[in-house]
Amino acid sequence: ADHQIGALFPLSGPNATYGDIFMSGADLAVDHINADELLSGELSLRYEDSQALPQRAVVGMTKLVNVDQVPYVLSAFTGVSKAISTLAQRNQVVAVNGGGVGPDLAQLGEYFWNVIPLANLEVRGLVPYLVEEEGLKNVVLIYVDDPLGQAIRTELETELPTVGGTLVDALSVPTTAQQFSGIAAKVRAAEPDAVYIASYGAQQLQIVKQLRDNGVDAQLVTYSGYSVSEALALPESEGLIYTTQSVDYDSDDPVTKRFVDDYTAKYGRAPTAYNVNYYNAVRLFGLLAHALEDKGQAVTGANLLAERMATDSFDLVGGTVSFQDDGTLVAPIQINIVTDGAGQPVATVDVAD
Amino acid sequence: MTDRVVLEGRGLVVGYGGRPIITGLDIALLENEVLCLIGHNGAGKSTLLKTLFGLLRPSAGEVRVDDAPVDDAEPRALVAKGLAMVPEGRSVFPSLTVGETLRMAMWATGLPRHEQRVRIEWVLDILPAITEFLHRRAGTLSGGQQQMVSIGRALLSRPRILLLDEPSIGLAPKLFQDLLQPIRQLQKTDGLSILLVEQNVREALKISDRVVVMKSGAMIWEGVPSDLEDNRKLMELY
Amino acid sequence: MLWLQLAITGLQVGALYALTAVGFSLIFGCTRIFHFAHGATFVLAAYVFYYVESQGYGTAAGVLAASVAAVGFGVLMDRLVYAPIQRHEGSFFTVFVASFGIGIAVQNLVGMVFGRSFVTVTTPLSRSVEVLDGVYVSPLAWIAVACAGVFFLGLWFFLRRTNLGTGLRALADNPELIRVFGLSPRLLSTYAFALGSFLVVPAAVITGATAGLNPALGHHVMLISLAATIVGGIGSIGGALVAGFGLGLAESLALLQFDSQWTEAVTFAILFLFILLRPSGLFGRAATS
Amino acid sequence: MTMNGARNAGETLLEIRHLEKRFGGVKAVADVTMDLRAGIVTTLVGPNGAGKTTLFNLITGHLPRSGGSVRWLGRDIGGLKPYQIARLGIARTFQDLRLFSEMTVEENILTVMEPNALPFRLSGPPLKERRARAGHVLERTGLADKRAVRAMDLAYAERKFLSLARIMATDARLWLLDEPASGLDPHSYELFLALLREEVSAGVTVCIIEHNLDIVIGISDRIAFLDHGRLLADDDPKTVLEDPALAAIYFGDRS
Amino acid sequence: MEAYLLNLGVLISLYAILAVTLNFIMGYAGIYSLAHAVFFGTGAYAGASVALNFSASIFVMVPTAMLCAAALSLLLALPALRVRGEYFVAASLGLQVLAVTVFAEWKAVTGGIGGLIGIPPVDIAGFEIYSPGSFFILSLVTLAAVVAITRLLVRSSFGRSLKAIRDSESAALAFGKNIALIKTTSVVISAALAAIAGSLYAAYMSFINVESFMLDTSVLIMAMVIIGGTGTQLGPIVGAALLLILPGALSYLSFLPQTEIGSIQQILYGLGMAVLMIFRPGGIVGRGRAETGEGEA
Ligand SMILES: Nc1ncnc2c1ncn2[C@@H]1O[C@H](COP(=O)(O)OP(=O)(O)OP(=O)(O)O)[C@@H](O)[C@H]1O
Ligand SMILES: Nc1ncnc2c1ncn2[C@@H]1O[C@H](COP(=O)(O)OP(=O)(O)OP(=O)(O)O)[C@@H](O)[C@H]1O
Ligand SMILES: CC(C)C[C@H](N)C(=O)O
Ligand SMILES: [Mg+2]
Ligand SMILES: [Mg+2]
Repeated sequence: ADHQIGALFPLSGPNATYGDIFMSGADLAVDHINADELLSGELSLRYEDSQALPQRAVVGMTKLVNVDQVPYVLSAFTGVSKAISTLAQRNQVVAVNGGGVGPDLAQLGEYFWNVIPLANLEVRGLVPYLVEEEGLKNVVLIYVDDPLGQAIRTELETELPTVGGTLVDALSVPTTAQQFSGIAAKVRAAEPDAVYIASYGAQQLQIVKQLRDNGVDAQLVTYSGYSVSEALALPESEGLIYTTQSVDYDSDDPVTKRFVDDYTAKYGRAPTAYNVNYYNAVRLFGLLAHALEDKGQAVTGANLLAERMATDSFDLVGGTVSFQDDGTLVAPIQINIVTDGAGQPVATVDVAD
Repeated sequence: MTDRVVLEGRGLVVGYGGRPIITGLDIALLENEVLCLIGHNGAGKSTLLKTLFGLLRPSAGEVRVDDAPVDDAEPRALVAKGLAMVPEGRSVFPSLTVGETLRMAMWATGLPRHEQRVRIEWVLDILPAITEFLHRRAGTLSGGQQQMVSIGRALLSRPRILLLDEPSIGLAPKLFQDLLQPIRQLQKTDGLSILLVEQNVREALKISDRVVVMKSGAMIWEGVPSDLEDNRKLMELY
Repeated sequence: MLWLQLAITGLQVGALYALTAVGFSLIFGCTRIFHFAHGATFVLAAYVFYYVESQGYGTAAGVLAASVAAVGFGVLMDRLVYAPIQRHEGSFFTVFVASFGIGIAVQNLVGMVFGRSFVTVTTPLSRSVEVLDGVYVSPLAWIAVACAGVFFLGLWFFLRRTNLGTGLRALADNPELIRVFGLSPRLLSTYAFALGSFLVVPAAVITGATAGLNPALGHHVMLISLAATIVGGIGSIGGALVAGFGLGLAESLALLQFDSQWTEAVTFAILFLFILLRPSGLFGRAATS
Repeated sequence: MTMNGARNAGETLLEIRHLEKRFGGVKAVADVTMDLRAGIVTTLVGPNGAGKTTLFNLITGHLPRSGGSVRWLGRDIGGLKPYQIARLGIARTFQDLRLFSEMTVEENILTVMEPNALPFRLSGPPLKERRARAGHVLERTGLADKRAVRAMDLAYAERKFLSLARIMATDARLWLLDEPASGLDPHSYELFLALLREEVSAGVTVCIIEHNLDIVIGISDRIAFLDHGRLLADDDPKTVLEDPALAAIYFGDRS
Repeated sequence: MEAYLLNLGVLISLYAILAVTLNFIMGYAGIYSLAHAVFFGTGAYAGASVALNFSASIFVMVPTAMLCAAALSLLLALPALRVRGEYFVAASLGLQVLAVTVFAEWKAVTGGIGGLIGIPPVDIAGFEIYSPGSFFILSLVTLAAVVAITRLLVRSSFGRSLKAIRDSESAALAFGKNIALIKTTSVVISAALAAIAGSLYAAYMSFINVESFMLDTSVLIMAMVIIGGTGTQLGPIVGAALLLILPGALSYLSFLPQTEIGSIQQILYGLGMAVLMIFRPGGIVGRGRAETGEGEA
């Protein structure tokens, strides 16, 4: 039978760039699964526009669950994921996140899975490097006032003191803010060694540019949301430090190789972690559904969950991985510095606990 | 008064939203005459005036000036042909000062600047009361004061043809007389033709050369004022 | 020194607000059209400038193109959207809803054409220099304030001293009477839109260089313009200017006390209080019956 | 009590003392002292801008006073809100009518009989009675067959009559009429006068602003003359009309 | 498909309640509020908080929501009494923006941007209503009740007072209308009824956050009223249906490229709004013959 799964991505609005990136990974996986005839029928992906906004996502999720009746939904963004998790649990539909990094995404119930290491890992990997290797002790945080930003704030508050750093000030900005010259003034007044920026989309670029324009010359630091080409290409990004999950693109493992080759061929650029994650999310469905079909079981959310629990490990891009009990994958964290408009890895930290 | 027709409506049919108010009416204003148009409330007098001035478009018939049809029957074109109108009610811009109102009216005439100043002086001569409130916003004037401004403004373009819609409404009797006198004077000296709509028949007839009575969108009587002097005739018509 | 820095920042932001607000105030004051798509004009002008400039045609060409786009859009809105609605005697709110709809459409169209991500006009003028100890001002801030002053004086002179200006003010009172005077209210309305739309260009260009652009920028700009128009007093261009600066300052200085999420609320609390306590605005006339 | 010449008037309804209103520098009403007595028709005349409408606005509370006092049956009504003054029994019309233009003719009448502000009836006659009374008023003003027409769709004269009908439907004892007959054709204002006479003989007290001398002469018991906000005369019609000074500023040449 | 229609039916009914209640003050009292989403939101947050912390019974949740919104609506009544026209619109807009900030920042109650998660379904005498089918019936019945209430009010002497104030405040004053009281009452009633829609919405979606109660929503509700026909009984309901079906229908334009579909939907939606206004400025239902006073509530 043919299979359909859903995806809640921002297809319009200020975060639409992410939608494009996520889609490219997911679509490639669908191509591969169909080419391999991994499933008995054709696999297709139904997109709903979330605009990265929780409420819109809930409307889209309702439609995917009730009308399209998909068993499996790709999710992104912390706020969106938290909002739809109730519907996922209530309707026994699996939701898989490959972009949102709020640490509370690990606690959204058994139907909510993450194929991305969450921000607690990113912060835990970064903070010792920052304080101990670079000697940047006093940090000011600028964070978007949403679940992601709040999560990062909490992480920094707990992690910094453990290695002798201080969170000097935490300045929140509303999700729609565009004007940060005032914020820059407050940052300067706090005289930090480093400024951690926890935002995403167009806003994080605006923050970086306006900080630099308004006389802030402290080290800028951020998390994986910055790993999009337009952000790295911004002249003001030069020298910025950001974390991502670490993926070994040069691995000889056939899944990774095929992904990297085909991705580069199809889109004319090298893949990033986000592409990997959504490729993996779709591939995971393919593997689980394939196993269910083999056993003659229906491909429902409940069966997919049961099958995942029963499976030890999966061959995904980046290697063979296994899920933790809370439905989350872990990966090593890599620290990058922006040089000449691209990220250069400077360190890799294994933070799994 | 001459026999030359300066403004004419031929076979006019006018209405609002499909409902005809004026049903096939002919009217002619002669050079240098005061033609008084009277009739019941709702007879269609204001509607007729608006049509002649291009504010409303007739569904049939035509408006002619100097015996030639007006193609572009917008007020703008008619003003250029020497028409001016004082509409019913308070027709001033409340937030402009009286001076600005007059200047704006001048602007519409497209005259050169020095000529404009002369014109304004001229109007202030005719209506000296305006001078007192030249710098006040028209909105704070009383009804009568506004009416004065409205008439003064219409005279600014030195029209050949003046359409007046019930100028007496809300005016003190003395003031109304005072207003009519200079207009009457202009008619004599400048050869102005006037189409006057009035409810205040007694005062209006004093200065009119000819009277037309309208009823339900049609003309029912035409004659000279003396014929109406005897009130019974008038009562009959109403 | 933080307060001084914030005050200067507030002045720069305020100058941009003042410019857009004066344009909106002019259009609204003269035509009573609630031109919510004024925000869209802003975005359009900013992106056109960005595009032309980034193609290497230079700043002057960019400003010219942005002006053409802004004026063209404003005039088209007037002719194609508002004129038909007014012909059917649509109310204030009919116009508002139509305008809001166009605003949504333009925002998304800009996103499709120019890309939805953040872009910025790069110029050394946006770099702040330290003028006092710890106080930074970018050259663009001076330019913004100067623009606001120059444009305002020009507009003020125009409205008070020229016939067209008087005509625009008359338009606000009674369009039908304009016809009786032998003028065309439609033409005057077009002038109001052309002029009001043109006034966003300097603000749009400067914003492109300081804050950077994204298609959703119009919304906030519009809200602020509206607030400034009301706080300044409807029909008072000077009021809009002062209020624009005032709101910029308030928004910036509010950071001394509040987190930045509250700054917009501060602006609108000021608006709300103004309406309650001084309904006619700073320089306007009575708003109550 | 009759119109024209009844000097044996009843109690004083309204006492106006040293009333004053300034608009910026302009004194629209200056030191006006006069009484309105039951059964008397007072006509308020005077040049445009004399302050007549302003005087009405001061009485009904639509404008705040700058000085002086107004008493209704001995009680100072200075600080009251317009709706409270209306409920005391003072009703008015407006120079520019201010009909409830999007409501039907009948609703215009009904609503003035229903001052209570609650979604349910607390006092006053039931709807059936109110409608009967509205019907009666509309009958008398010649609007009976227009009862379901919106006020804005009425012809000019009909609007004027509706404005009168609206005030007739109230229980007010004092009517303040601001140029109620202006612009009416002779036929209509005859009708209008007849109606007004009936009401006066039925007991309402009227103060009317009017410029049309035919009407002024046809109706007044007293004429109060206002100029530049000052009360220049307040006397019987003959005396006022024949005063040469007043003729020079107001009445003009009446030949 | 059926689920889709039922879901749409629920949303249409709930938005129709909002449109009908806005029309009550807009069409009859002339109070053009751009803050209706505030009362929708107040109802939703109040209802959700009660359901999350106390009881999901409709008889507890809905009245609490109504009370909260009614109390808050006094803030809207304040400018309504002082100013009219554009000034009031601006005041209501100010209130809307302030409310959005509060909704987004008062995290203890509203959950901030993250919203309130896991709101339990409504409970009517022990029955949990959450399936689209049964919820559709619930929302339809509620809509009918709200329509009946407003209809009764509009046709009573209270309705006439409202319309009189709308047409001429000074004349209404001159005929003894206590404008302050009447306007306040109408605003309070409208807000309280809108809060019903809010609390049901929260229960139905099981998740709410500030996005549902922003300026866009207020404008959307206003557009529903205007597109349907201001001051008519049926108009707001037709308007609500149309404006919710439109984007739904647009999502079936499946030939469009996936990456652009969101933008194209939004563009068509915005243009649709404008085009409707250009061609039907008086609304689809249009103002029929003014209804005569009948019945006393
Ligand atoms: N804008 C309009 N829309 C619809 N009907 C109108 C309009 N203006 C006037 N009418 C109607 O047309 C008819 C004639 O009106 P008009 O104003 O021409 O009469 P009139 O003779 O000037 O009366 P009056 O002496 O009262 O000024 C009236 O029945 C009036 O109700
Ligand atoms: N709101 C206002 N602001 C400033 N001045 C005003 C205002 N209202 C009236 N005036 C002025 O007060 C004076 C009296 O005006 P009012 O309207 O009472 O005159 P009136 O006697 O009714 O005249 P009319 O017969 O023309 O109606 C006038 O000079 C007028 O310009
Ligand atoms: C796609 C990412 C930018 C999402 C963001 N990191 C979040 O957690 O919300
Ligand atoms: Mg007329
Ligand atoms: Mg008066």
